[in-house]
Amino acid sequence: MKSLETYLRALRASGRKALVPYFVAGVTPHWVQHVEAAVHAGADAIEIGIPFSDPMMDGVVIQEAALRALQAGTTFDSLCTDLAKLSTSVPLVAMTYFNIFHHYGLERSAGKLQSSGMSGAIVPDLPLEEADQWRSACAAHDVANIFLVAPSSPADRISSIAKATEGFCYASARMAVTGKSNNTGEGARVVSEIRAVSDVPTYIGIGISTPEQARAASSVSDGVIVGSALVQIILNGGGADDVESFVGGFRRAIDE
Amino acid sequence: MKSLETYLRALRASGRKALVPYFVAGVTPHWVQHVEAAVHAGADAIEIGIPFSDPMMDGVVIQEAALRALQAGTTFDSLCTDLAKLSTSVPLVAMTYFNIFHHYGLERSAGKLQSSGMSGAIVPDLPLEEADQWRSACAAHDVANIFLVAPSSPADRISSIAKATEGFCYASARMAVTGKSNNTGEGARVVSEIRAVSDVPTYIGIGISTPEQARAASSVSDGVIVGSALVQIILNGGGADDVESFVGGFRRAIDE
Amino acid sequence: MTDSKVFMTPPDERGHFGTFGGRFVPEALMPACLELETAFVEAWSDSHFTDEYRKVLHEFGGRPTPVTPLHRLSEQLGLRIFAKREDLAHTGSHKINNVIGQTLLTKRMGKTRVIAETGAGQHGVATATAAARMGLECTVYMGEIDTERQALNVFRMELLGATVVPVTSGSRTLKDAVNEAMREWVTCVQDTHYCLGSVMGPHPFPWMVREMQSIIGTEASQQLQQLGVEEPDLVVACVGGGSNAAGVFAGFANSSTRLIGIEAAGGSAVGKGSPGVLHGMRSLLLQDEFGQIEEAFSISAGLDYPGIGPEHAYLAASGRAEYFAIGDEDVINALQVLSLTEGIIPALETAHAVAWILQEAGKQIPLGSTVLLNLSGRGDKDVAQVREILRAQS
Amino acid sequence: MTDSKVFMTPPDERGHFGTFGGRFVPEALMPACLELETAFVEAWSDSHFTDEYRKVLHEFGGRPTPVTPLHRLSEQLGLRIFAKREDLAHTGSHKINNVIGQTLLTKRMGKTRVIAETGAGQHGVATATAAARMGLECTVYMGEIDTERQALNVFRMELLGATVVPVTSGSRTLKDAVNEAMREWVTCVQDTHYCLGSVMGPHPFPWMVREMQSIIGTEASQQLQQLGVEEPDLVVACVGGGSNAAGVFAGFANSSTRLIGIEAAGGSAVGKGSPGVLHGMRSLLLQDEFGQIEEAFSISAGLDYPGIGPEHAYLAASGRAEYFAIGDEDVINALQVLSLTEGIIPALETAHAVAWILQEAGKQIPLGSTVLLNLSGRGDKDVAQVREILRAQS
Ligand SMILES: Cc1ncc(COP(=O)(O)O)c(C=O)c1O
Ligand SMILES: Cc1ncc(COP(=O)(O)O)c(C=O)c1O
Repeated sequence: MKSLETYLRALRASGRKALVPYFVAGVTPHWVQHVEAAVHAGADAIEIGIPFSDPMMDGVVIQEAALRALQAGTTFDSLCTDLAKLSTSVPLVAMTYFNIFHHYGLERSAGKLQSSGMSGAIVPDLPLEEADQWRSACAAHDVANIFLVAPSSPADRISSIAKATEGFCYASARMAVTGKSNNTGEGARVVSEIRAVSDVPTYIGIGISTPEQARAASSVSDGVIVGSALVQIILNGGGADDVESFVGGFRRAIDE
Repeated sequence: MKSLETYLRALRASGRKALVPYFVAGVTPHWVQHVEAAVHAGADAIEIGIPFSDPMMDGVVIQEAALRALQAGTTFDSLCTDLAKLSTSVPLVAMTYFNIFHHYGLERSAGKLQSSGMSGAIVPDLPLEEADQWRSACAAHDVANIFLVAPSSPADRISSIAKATEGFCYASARMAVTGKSNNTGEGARVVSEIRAVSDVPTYIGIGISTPEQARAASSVSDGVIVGSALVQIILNGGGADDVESFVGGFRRAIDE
Repeated sequence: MTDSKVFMTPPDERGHFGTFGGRFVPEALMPACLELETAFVEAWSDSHFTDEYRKVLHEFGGRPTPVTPLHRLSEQLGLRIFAKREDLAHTGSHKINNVIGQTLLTKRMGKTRVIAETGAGQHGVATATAAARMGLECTVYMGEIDTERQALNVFRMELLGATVVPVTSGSRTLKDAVNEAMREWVTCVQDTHYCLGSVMGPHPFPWMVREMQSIIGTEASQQLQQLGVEEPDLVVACVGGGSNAAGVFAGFANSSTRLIGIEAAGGSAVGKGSPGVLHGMRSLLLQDEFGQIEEAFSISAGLDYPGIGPEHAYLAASGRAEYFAIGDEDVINALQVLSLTEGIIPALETAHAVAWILQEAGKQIPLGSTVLLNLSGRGDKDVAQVREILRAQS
Repeated sequence: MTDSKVFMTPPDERGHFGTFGGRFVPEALMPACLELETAFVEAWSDSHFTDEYRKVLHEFGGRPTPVTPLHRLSEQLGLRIFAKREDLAHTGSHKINNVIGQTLLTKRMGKTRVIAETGAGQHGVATATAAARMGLECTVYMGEIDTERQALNVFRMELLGATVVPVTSGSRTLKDAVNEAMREWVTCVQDTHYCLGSVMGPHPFPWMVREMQSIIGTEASQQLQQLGVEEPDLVVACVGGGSNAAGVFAGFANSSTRLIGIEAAGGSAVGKGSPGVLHGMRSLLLQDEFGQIEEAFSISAGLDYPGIGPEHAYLAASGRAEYFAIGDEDVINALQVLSLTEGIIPALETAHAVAWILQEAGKQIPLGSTVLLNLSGRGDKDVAQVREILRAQS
């Protein structure tokens, strides 16, 4: 079992619901401080978005953040260098599109993740069927491969994915790209289908944008991922304080 | 034999070369005075252009004059009324496109020409093959039908046309619509071909714009028709004096 | 079918269809018209020529064009409508059929150059196209106003190697372009053929152009039979000069099919015209009380002609074909309806025929009738104009 | 032909052509891709479906399009050139073949709506056209910059009943329109088919679109045989995503004909790209040193794509097909030459293939060779642009 999964299973065993905020690396010069603020406010793990020019699974907010990060010159290497400044005990999980790793080299990418303190990776455009090579590259570097399950996934696929995912299983609440939503989604159903075939920790993401949504989602799962709503704050010029109070609000709602 | 032809044969017999200026009826309010001035300066017959919206055989000068005449409200009836003011002994020959007569009624048109003192008609878009009805209408009203021969007419057509034409035969000097030209044209050849088959008076027209051209053309024919060059003077604002001196110049050149 | 008369046969030897047609041209052009007549009669009965004509139409022109069942519109209207797809012919309309025939004939006559008139530019582009393909020089006369309105078509013709001459006389539109082409033809008739664009002008043009367009009707009648339609109840075509209508009618002239020509209300020579002589022919013309020719006004440049081909005047007089007019206001709607229901944006000209079908379904066209629409051209040339009109309305 | 390998057969069961292709999509779309694959495989082996597909292509789409011998150009260059005339297909390019197939499949899958991406608008207009004909709803994603540059095509799509959504993300051009269409597809995949416009995207699109375009090559090979050409020496086609090239290549893949794809110099994924993953496929892509996708720049919007279909990447790698690039400066000249000598104004995309033939006659193309040019589309959509360019030059 990869270290990430060991950690997250232990977290679940402790009775704590996981709160996983998402940041786009490099979107501001001080983005690492935002990560620290989130940890300080009670995040259990952090998703580090590596910006890509063509973020097919992302809505306008994360698109915009990725564009700004790229325009600021962010690269896989540069953000890894930035991460060296980060001192935190919570796990970091990379999130990006497959071309970034494909181009950097799979073996080399996995090594880089590991050496930069990222113990997992979410690659939304890399489905199970195409993931063999990447998985073996990760195997050598203790990088957990986190797969998504969608509301449209049929039972047989859910079963394969739940078996293959490492660290946790990402349950998409909605048939939509990342972004805010008022719709409560189908997270509960997706989680129960995953749980029927696997005991891997299962977190709900896609469209969780308010503490209330996070509370509801975490009550039926092992944790929640909060992306666009947080990234929006940073796009609006919010600093570490704003991040801390935003994440803190989610923490309190989940823990209530 | 129509009176026009009797007159023109007599003119030829007298040794005089015919000078036939062309006017667009109604182009100015005083156009009839221009006709009188031409007669005064030695014209032997006058072509009266009845303006038509689509003068297919005319160049820009006569097109423009016809347009002005139409805009001034000139109609077949109105120009006939104007002609009542004209007192002259020389013959008048109408020149227009077939639709004017077709629309007015053939019988009625021929009668109108006769009653307005026009003893001949040139209809350039009415070839021999289509002329039967018009010819019989004219027969009843002593209107001579004047046909054109073109440089492109083959011998058999020249022969038929020369036999059918009444009053005179119009020999086109050039393969072109009306208008000035520097090119001397093929008038001499056309005339000689007509003369080979008929003794009808034969006048050269199309492109005769200077006294020198007129002298040369009349030396090989029985007369000349002068159109665009004269109409241009009137378009330029010339009055009866200008017409008189212009026509006078041609008269002298021909008579030299 | 009216008694035992046979329709759409050759005209009499001087080019008359009943009292219409004929050859009203200056003597200077008579020899050329006679030469053309002889050349056409010979060529048209020479299988080398007609084979070559059909081959070029096939290989270059895209013939046969299909007949498309208009399923959705048929269902909406309670008719069985088929469209003969001249919009799919090269250059986007039936005009190519005629110009391929005439340019081949030009070469056969040993001439090296063609001239043509054009209104919006369709016939000009088609002529320039065929001339390029045949290696002929080409000059196109176009009213100055039209050269401005249709600057892109001027550029198309130039790309194809043609010289476009803006005509500044008269109303500076199509009618004057014909006058000017005739005037110029006089000066160059020895090496130049005048490639007239519709079933109009002096004999043999109305007959020759009809023959060169009759492939539309010949194909359509066979294609309908293959689709199980022995004889359509109606054939509907728009009428400017009348070449696409004549072409499609020719396939059905001696059947019991009703032949319907649709004119633009502002250019309705049958509806509002009277007999007259213009552009070398006796036909029905828009003219004022003094016999001066009036300008036509239509939203569609291709129907903006104050006359109609003489054979149509004859077909109307004899009752064999019927002619109706459609106003500009119904044309845009018809264009939208055909686009939306069938995925075909028709030319504005064609949209007149569509509009009549929309208007008369269940009235003059009994429900259940089988209708052949001649889809004379595509609307690509018109979309900018339609957009402006719809914008102005909204 | 390279050894005994057989080309242009189906990809492996997960959609790979050699190391290219595959299916790199979000899990949310996997079920739709699998459903589509199943539906396509079933339909394509069901003669009811393929008969209907061919019937609509014939009756509505204008197929077969002819093969035109380019006599005058052939003589000038010392070659024997034939053109497969996709410019004569409905909507003016080969794009209609694919959309007719996909919209029929949409109905077969019980879906009621299609979405599509478009660059300049050709695929968008074709999709809107087929959707209108089939009675499907249609939404087209188009980069905001392209909606401004190609406002008339936006209007055409709207006339045809489609909703056009300007895409404001990224470079606001074609690449982003694909991203956006994918994003939207996630939300509506149950009742909506994504009608992709070229041999790109996730499996089964590259294969399915190639199959739906292969009618070009199938027809052309038969037509050439009827013209006495057993096998052309070369087949030349322009390559954007690669659908017209794939379609025509398919008719000659297992002959000894040289297959030549011509890319725009500014969008040359084979010449300047490297392997990568985008839009659901592994293929050759223009990308920077960090794996960020670069924008393509070409005078012709249809070649303005930073990738190429995965099967082309495979054909290039295996040596079966060769790919060359042509710069903007040679494209206008080629468009002019074809217009002047043959009376066909080609699309700017197609003009790339023409330019290569002009450039290589007597060099890479030995004199006397028989060449099939795939004339993928007509230039009407481009004349305004060409006019501006020529004006600016003079
Ligand atoms: C598409 C189309 N249809 C019809 C016409 C009218 O011409 P005709 O009546 O000769 O067919 C034109 C003329 O330009 C045209 O472009
Ligand atoms: C006429 C034409 N040719 C070629 C292309 C390029 O596409 P593909 O490479 O898929 O054929 C396009 C795309 O719009 C096109 O319109």
